[in-house]
Amino acid sequence: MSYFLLLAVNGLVIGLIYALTAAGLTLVFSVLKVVNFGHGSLYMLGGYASYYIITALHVPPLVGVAGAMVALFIFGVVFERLVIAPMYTDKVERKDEYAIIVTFGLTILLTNLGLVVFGPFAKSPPSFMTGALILGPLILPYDRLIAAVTAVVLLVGLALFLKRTSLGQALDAVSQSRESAAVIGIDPLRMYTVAFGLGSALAGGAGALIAPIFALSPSMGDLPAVQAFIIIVLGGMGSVGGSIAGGILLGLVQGLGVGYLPDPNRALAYTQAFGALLLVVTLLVRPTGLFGRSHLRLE
Amino acid sequence: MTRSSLFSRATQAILLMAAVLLPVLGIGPYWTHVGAIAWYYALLAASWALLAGFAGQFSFAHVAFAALGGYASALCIARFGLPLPIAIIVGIVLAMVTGALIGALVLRLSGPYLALFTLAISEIFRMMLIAEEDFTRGMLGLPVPGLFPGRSDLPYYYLGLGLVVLAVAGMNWLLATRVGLFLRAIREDEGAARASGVDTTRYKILVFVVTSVIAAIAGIYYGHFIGILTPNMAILPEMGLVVAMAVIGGIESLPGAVIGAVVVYLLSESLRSYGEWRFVLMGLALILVQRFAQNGLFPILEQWSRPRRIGRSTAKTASIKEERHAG
Amino acid sequence: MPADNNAPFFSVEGLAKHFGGIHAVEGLSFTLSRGEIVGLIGPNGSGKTTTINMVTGALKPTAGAIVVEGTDMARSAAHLYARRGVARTFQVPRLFRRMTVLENLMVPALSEAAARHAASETRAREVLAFLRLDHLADDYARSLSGGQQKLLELGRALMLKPRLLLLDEPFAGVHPRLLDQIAEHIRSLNRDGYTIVLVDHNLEAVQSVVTRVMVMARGRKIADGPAADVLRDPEVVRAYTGTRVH
Amino acid sequence: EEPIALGWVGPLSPPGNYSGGQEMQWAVQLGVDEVNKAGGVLGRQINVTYEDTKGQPADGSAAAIRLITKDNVAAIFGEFHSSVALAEIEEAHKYGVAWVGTDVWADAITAKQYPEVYRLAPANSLVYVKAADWTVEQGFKNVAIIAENTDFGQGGAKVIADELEVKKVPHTLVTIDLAQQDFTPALLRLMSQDPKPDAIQMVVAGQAQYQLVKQACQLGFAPTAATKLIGSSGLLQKEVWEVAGECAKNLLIVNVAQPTSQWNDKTKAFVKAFTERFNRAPTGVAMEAYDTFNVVVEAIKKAGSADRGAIVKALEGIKYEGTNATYNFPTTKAPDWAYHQFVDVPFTIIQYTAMNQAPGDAAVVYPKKWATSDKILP
Amino acid sequence: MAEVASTSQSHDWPRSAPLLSCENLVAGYTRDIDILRDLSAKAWAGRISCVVGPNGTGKSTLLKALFGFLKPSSGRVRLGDKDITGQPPFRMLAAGLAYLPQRPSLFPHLTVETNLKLGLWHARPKKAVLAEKLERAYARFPIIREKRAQPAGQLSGGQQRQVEIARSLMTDPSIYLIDEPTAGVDPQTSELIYEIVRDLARDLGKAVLLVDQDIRAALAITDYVYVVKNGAVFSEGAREDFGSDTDALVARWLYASGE
Ligand SMILES: Nc1ncnc2c1ncn2[C@@H]1O[C@H](COP(=O)(O)OP(=O)(O)OP(=O)(O)O)[C@@H](O)[C@H]1O
Ligand SMILES: Nc1ncnc2c1ncn2[C@@H]1O[C@H](COP(=O)(O)OP(=O)(O)OP(=O)(O)O)[C@@H](O)[C@H]1O
Ligand SMILES: CC(C)C[C@H](N)C(=O)O
Ligand SMILES: [Mg+2]
Ligand SMILES: [Mg+2]
Repeated sequence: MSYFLLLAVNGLVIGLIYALTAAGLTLVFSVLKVVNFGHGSLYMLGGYASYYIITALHVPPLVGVAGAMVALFIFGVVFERLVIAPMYTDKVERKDEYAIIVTFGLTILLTNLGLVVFGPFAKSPPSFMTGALILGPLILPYDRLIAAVTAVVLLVGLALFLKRTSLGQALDAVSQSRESAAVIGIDPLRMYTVAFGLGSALAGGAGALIAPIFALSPSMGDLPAVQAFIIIVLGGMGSVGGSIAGGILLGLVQGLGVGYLPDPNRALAYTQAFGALLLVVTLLVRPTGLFGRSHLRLE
Repeated sequence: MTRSSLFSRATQAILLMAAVLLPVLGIGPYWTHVGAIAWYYALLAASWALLAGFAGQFSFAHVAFAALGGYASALCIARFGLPLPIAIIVGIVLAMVTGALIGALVLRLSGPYLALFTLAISEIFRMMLIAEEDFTRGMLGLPVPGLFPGRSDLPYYYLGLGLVVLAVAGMNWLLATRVGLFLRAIREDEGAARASGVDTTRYKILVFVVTSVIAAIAGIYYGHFIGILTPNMAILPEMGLVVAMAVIGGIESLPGAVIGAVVVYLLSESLRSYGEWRFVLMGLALILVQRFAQNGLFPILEQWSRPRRIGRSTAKTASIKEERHAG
Repeated sequence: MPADNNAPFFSVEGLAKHFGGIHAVEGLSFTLSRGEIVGLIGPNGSGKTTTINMVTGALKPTAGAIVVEGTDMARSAAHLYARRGVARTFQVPRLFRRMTVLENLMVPALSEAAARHAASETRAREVLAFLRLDHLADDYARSLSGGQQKLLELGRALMLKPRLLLLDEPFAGVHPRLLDQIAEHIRSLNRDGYTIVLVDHNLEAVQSVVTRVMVMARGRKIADGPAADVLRDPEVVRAYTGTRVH
Repeated sequence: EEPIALGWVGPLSPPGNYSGGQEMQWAVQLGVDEVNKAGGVLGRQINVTYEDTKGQPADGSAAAIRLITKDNVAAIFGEFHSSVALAEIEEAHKYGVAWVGTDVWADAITAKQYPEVYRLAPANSLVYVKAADWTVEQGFKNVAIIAENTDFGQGGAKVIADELEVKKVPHTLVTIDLAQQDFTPALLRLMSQDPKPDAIQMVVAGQAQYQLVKQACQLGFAPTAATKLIGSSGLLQKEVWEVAGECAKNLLIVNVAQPTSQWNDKTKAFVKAFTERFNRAPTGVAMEAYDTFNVVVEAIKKAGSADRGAIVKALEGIKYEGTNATYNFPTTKAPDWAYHQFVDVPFTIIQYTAMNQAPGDAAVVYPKKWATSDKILP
Repeated sequence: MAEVASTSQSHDWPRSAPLLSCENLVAGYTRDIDILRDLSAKAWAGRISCVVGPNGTGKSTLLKALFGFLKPSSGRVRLGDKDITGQPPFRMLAAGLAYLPQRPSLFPHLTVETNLKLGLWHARPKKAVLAEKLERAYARFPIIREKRAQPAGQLSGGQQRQVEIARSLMTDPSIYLIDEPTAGVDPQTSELIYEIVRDLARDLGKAVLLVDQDIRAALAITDYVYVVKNGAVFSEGAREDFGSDTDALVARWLYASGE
C-alpha cells in the first residue's frame, strides 16, 4: 500500500513541475498560436541560468530560480522581437507554421550551443534543502517538496494574473482575435512579446526548479517538452487550470501505471506511454481536452 | 490549383535530370549515400505536405508511420521468416489499415488537438518499440537485411529517387482531381465543405491512408537501406525535422517539400565538418531561412523566374470593369 | 423540375434544440411544398439560424423529425443533406478563404459524383457573372469585400442545384441595386421550381420575394401564413417589425 | 606525403553519453598531437576525423560509412555504446576496415568474430562474472540488478543473473531507459520488495547513474548499511559529487583501470598531460581511448603501411604496452566472445570513502592483490 | 470624376474644420493593387458623414486605412490638426477614434460582459464608472443583459452585432467609424441603433463616419454623403442642400451609388 502511496505522491510532485512547463507552453500557444518546439530548451536554459546565478552570486537557491525566470523572460522577449515578431507582417502567408520552424531551429540551436558552452559534464545547483520529509510511510525529498510547492504558487499566481489583471485580460483577448484586440486598443504584437517572455520565464522557472533534483544537461528539456505537450492538450489548450489538472493527472497515471502493471520491466518502459494513452482516451471522449474551450465561431 | 507555371515545371525537370545524372557523374559513394537518405526525408516531407499543407491535418505521427513500415517489414523477415516482397507488402498494408484507423479516430479533432493526439499515438508506438524488446530489440536496434547485393549505394539511390518521383507524381495527380479541391476545402472550413456536399469523413480518411502508406514505404526503404532500425526514428525531433523540411520548401507544393528535404538534409551533412558547432549552425540556418524567406524557398524560386503577375486578374482590372458598368 | 404543389416534400415536426439551459428552438413544425418560397423572420436570437443548421445537418436536433421526401434525416450527416438537394448559405460567410473564388464554386459543383469538370466550370463562371464577381474569379476568397463574400456564399449554394435552398440573410450588406437583382434572381429560381426559404431582416426585400411568411420568436413559431396577412398581425408587429414596415 | 586518415567514433551529443565521449575524444587528441609532434608514423602525419554517433545505432552505421567512403580512413576506433558499436562493425566488416573498440562491453561485439573487429575494453562476461562472484563472496543475499536497455546493459545483466543463478543467490532485474530522468518508480519497486535487496548492481553507463544514486539515496534506500550500491565507470567523473553530493559517499564502483599503485610511466605521463591540457583528471575511459589510438598506431607501424587489409592483419599479432595494460588480441574462438578480445583487462572494485574523493584515492576493495581495504563500508 | 458640388450657400459648416479628414489617400492590400485611389473625405463634430457605394468599392478599406489597419502608400490622415497617418490601430482609441468593423470583432470565448468591459480596456476605468456604463448598455439592449454571462460566441448573429455596438459605445471617443452597423440586426433594434447613432452626433457632438448599405435608413440621419466608386469619391454633398424629401434623395443617391 505504502508503495502505491509513494508512487502517487512522487507522480504528483513531478506532474506539478511539468504542469509549470506546460503552462508556459499553453500561454505561448494560445496567444501566438505557435506550437513552441523550443520550449524544452528554454527549460534547459532556465536550469543553467539558475546554476550560474547561484554559483556566481552565492545567492540562496530559490533566489536563483527567480533570477532564472527573469533571465529567461528577457531572453524570450528578445528572441520574440528579433525572430518571431517580424513574421507578423501581412507578407507571411501561414505564420503559425513558419513559427514552428523558427522554434524548431531554436531548440536545435540551444541544445547544441548548450553542449558547446556549458560543456558535456553534468552540473547541478545546490539543493534547496537536503534531506527528505518522512511522514510514516511517506518519503518526500525536500527538494521535490519545495519545487512542487513553488510550482503551485507560480501556477496559482499565473492563473490570477490572467484572470484578474488587465494585462492578463489583454493576453486572453489577443489569443482570440488579434484584429479585434487592436480595435479595442490592445497592441497585439506587444502581447505576443509579453506572452513569449512569460512562457519562457515559466519554462525557465520549471527548469530551475528541476535542476537540483535531476541535475543539468543540455538535453534535459527533451522529455519534459513532450510531457508538457501532452499536459496542455489533456487539460485543454489555453487553460492554466487545465495545465494544473493535466499535470497532476499525468503524474498520477504515470506513477500508478508503473505500480499496477505486473511485469516490472515493461511497466517502467511504458511509464511515458501511460500519459500518452491517457491523452488519447481523453481526446476521444472530449475532443477539446478536459477544460478546453470548445470551438466557437462568430455568427 | 494546378497553376504550376511553365518555369516551375522546367526547374523541376532540370532538378530531376540533375538528380538522375549526379551519381554517375561521380559525386562519389559518400554523397550517393547521403542522397539516398535524403530521398527518405523527401518522401516523408512531401507526403506530410499533402497531409498538413493541403488537407490541413497537422499530424505528428508521420515519422511513426515510417517506423511502422520499416519495423513491420524487418520483423516479418527476422521473426517470421517471410520472404522480402511479402514483408514489404505486410508493412504497406499495415500502414494502410493503421492510417485509416487514425484518420477515423481524429475525425472530431482539429488544430493542436489533432497534432498532439497524433503525437501521443506516435509516442505510445515508440514506447512499444522500446519496451517490447524481446520482439523488436528495442534500443538495441533491429538489423535489417539489404535489398540489393554488394555494397554500392547506387541502387538504393535510384530506388529512392524513383519512389520520390512516383509518390510526388501520384499525389500531384490526386491533387489535380476533385479530391485535391475537397481536401483544401476541408482544410479551410470543414463545416462549409460538408454543407457543399463533400463527404469530409471519407476524404479525411483517404488522405491519412495515402500519406501513411507513402510514409511507410519511406520507412521500409530506409530500413532496408540503412540496415538497422531503432525506435528513435520516431522521436519528436525527427518529426520536427520533417516539418521543417516541408515548410522550408513551401508546404503547399509537393516538389517544394522535396526540395526542402534535400536542401535541409544536404545542409546538415555539409555542416558536418564544423564538428560540435554543426547543429548550432543548423539551428541558426533554420531560423535565418525562416526569418528571411518566410514563405519557404520554393515560392521564392518560382517568383524569381516568373514574369511579373500573369494570369491573375487583379483588382485593378476589376475596378476598370466596374467603371465600365458605372459609365 | 416539375412543381407538384400538393406533396409536402419537406417537413419538420416538433423540432427542438437546447444548448444547456437555452432553448434556442422549441416545438417547431412546418411543411414546405415543392416550389414554395417562404420567408422565415424573427427578432435576433429567435432561432432562425439554429433552425437552418438543424435542417441541413450542421447541428443535431435535441428532438424532432426532419422529413425529406418521406425519409427522416434528423440524424444524417450534413453532406447527405447537400446530396439530397438541400443547400444553405451561412449568415456570416464561411468561405474557403485560401481558395480562389472559382474554386469555391467548384467544390459544391464537383461534390456530385457525376459532375464533369468542364461543365461545372462553365456553370460556375455563369454564376460568377450573374453575381458580378467574374472579374475576381482567380482571387482568393478572403480578399473579397464583406458584400462580395455574401454573394459568393449565395453562389456556392446555387452551384449545388438544390431543390431546397435555405438562405440565411443573403441581403445583409448588399448594395440596394444588386439586392434588387438578387431578389429577382431568387424569384426566377423559384419560378424554375426551386423551393426556397429566405431568412432576412430586410422585410421589404423579403416581402418582394416570398408568398408565405413564418415568424419565430424566442425559439417558437408565432405566425405562419400569406406574407401580407402575417406582417400585419399585431403580435408580429409587436415582436418584430416595429414601425418599419407599414 | 599525405597524412594517414583515421576515424574515431563516439557519442558527443545527446542522447548519447557525451561526457564520456568527450573524455575519450580529448584523450585521442592528446595522443594524435604527441604522435604527430614526434614525426608521425611511417613518416606521415596522422589525421583523425571525429564522428559524433550520438549514442544512436543508425548514426553509428552512417558515421562508419562516411569515414570509410568519404574520409577514406585506414582504420576506425573508439565508441562508447555497445549497441552503436554493433551497428558500426557491420559496415567495417563489409568494407574490410579495422575497427578497434574502446569502451564497449557487449559480448556480441567480438562474438561475431569479424576479423576486422578488435576490442580493448572487457567483454561483459569478463567483468560481470567476477563482479557477481564478488557479491556472492561478500555474502549478499538479495541482489538487485538495474540495467539500461542496451546491448551493454542487457548483456551485462544477463551475465550477472546467470552467475547468481549458478551460485543460487536470489536476484531481481529492473530495466531502465536512459532517456528517463526520474527513476524513483523503479527504485520504489525494488524498495518495496520483501526482503529488501542488500546490494544493487547498476549496469548503466554514463550520467543516468547520477540520478539513480541520488534518488536511491534520497529515498533512504541505498547506499546504506542495509543496501550497497555498485555502479560503473560513469561515476568516476568528479561531477558525481556535484550532483549526488553526500549520497555518493560509500558508493562502490566497478572500474576497469589499474589502481594508482600500478601506474607505469606512460600512465603517469598521460595523466599529467591530460590534466594540464584539459583541466580535469582523466578517468579509466580516457586511458582506454588513448591506448586504443596507440594500438592502432602500433598496428600501422607493424603493417608498414596504411593499407586497410594490412592493418587488420597487423592488429592480430600486436603486443603493445599502454597506460592501462599491455594489449594483445588472441584468436581463440572459445568462448565465442574471446576472439580478438583483450583479456587481461585490469579490473577493480573501489569505494569512495570521503566526500569529493578522487577515484585514485578511493579504497580498492577488489581484487585481493591490489586491495587497500579489506572491508566495505556501510 | 464628376464632383456634384453643392450649389446652395445656405450652410457653410461643410467648409468648417473637420475633426477627422483624409486627403488623397492611396492604399491597398498588396503592393501592386491600390484599392483606395486618391480618396479624400471628412467627418465633422456633431455631424454624420455617410459613405455609400457598390460592393467591393473600397468603403470598408477606407475605414481600415483611417483606423490604421492599412498603411496608405500616399495621402494624409488628420485628426484635428494632428497627422495620424500610419499610426498603428491600437493607438487610435486612445487618440479618440472608435471603430466598428464590418467583420465580427468580438472575443467569442469571453462572456458578453467581459467583452463589454474590454471596450474600456485602454482607459482602465474605475469600478463604479464601469458598472454604470455596463448598466447603460444593458438598459439599451435588453437582450444583452439576458445573455451577459454567456460566451459571446454563443450568441446569434444579430445579438453579437448588438454587443459590438454596445461595446463601442462604452468608450467616449470624439469620432466613430461605423461599418454597416445594422446588417443582420432585426428592424426594431435597427431603428434603435440609428437613433443612437443620430444622438451621438446631435446630442453628444461626436463626429461619425458611417458606411452603410441600408441607404434609406442611413440617409435619413445623415448630414453629408460621399458616394465612393472605384476607390475614389464619385460625388459628395451635404444633406441639407436637398431639402426634406428623403425618398427623392434616396432615389438620387441610389442612382449615383449604383452600378
Ligand atoms: N484582405 C484583402 N486582401 C486583398 N484584397 C482585399 C482585401 N479586402 C478587400 N479587398 C478588396 O478590396 C476591394 C474593396 O473592399 P472593401 O471591403 O473596402 O469593399 P466595400 O466597399 O466595403 O464593400 P462592401 O459593401 O461589400 O463591404 C474589394 O475589391 C476587395 O476584393
Ligand atoms: N452554441 C450555442 N450555445 C448556446 N446558445 C446558443 C448557441 N447557438 C445559438 N445559441 C442561442 O440560441 C438562440 C438562437 O440563435 P440563432 O442564431 O438561431 O438566432 P437567429 O434567429 O438566427 O438570430 P439572428 O437574427 O440574430 O441571426 C440565441 O439566443 C443564441 O444565443
Ligand atoms: C559502463 C560502460 C563502460 C559500458 C559501455 N559504455 C558499453 O555500452 O558497452
Ligand atoms: Mg441568424
Ligand atoms: Mg465593406
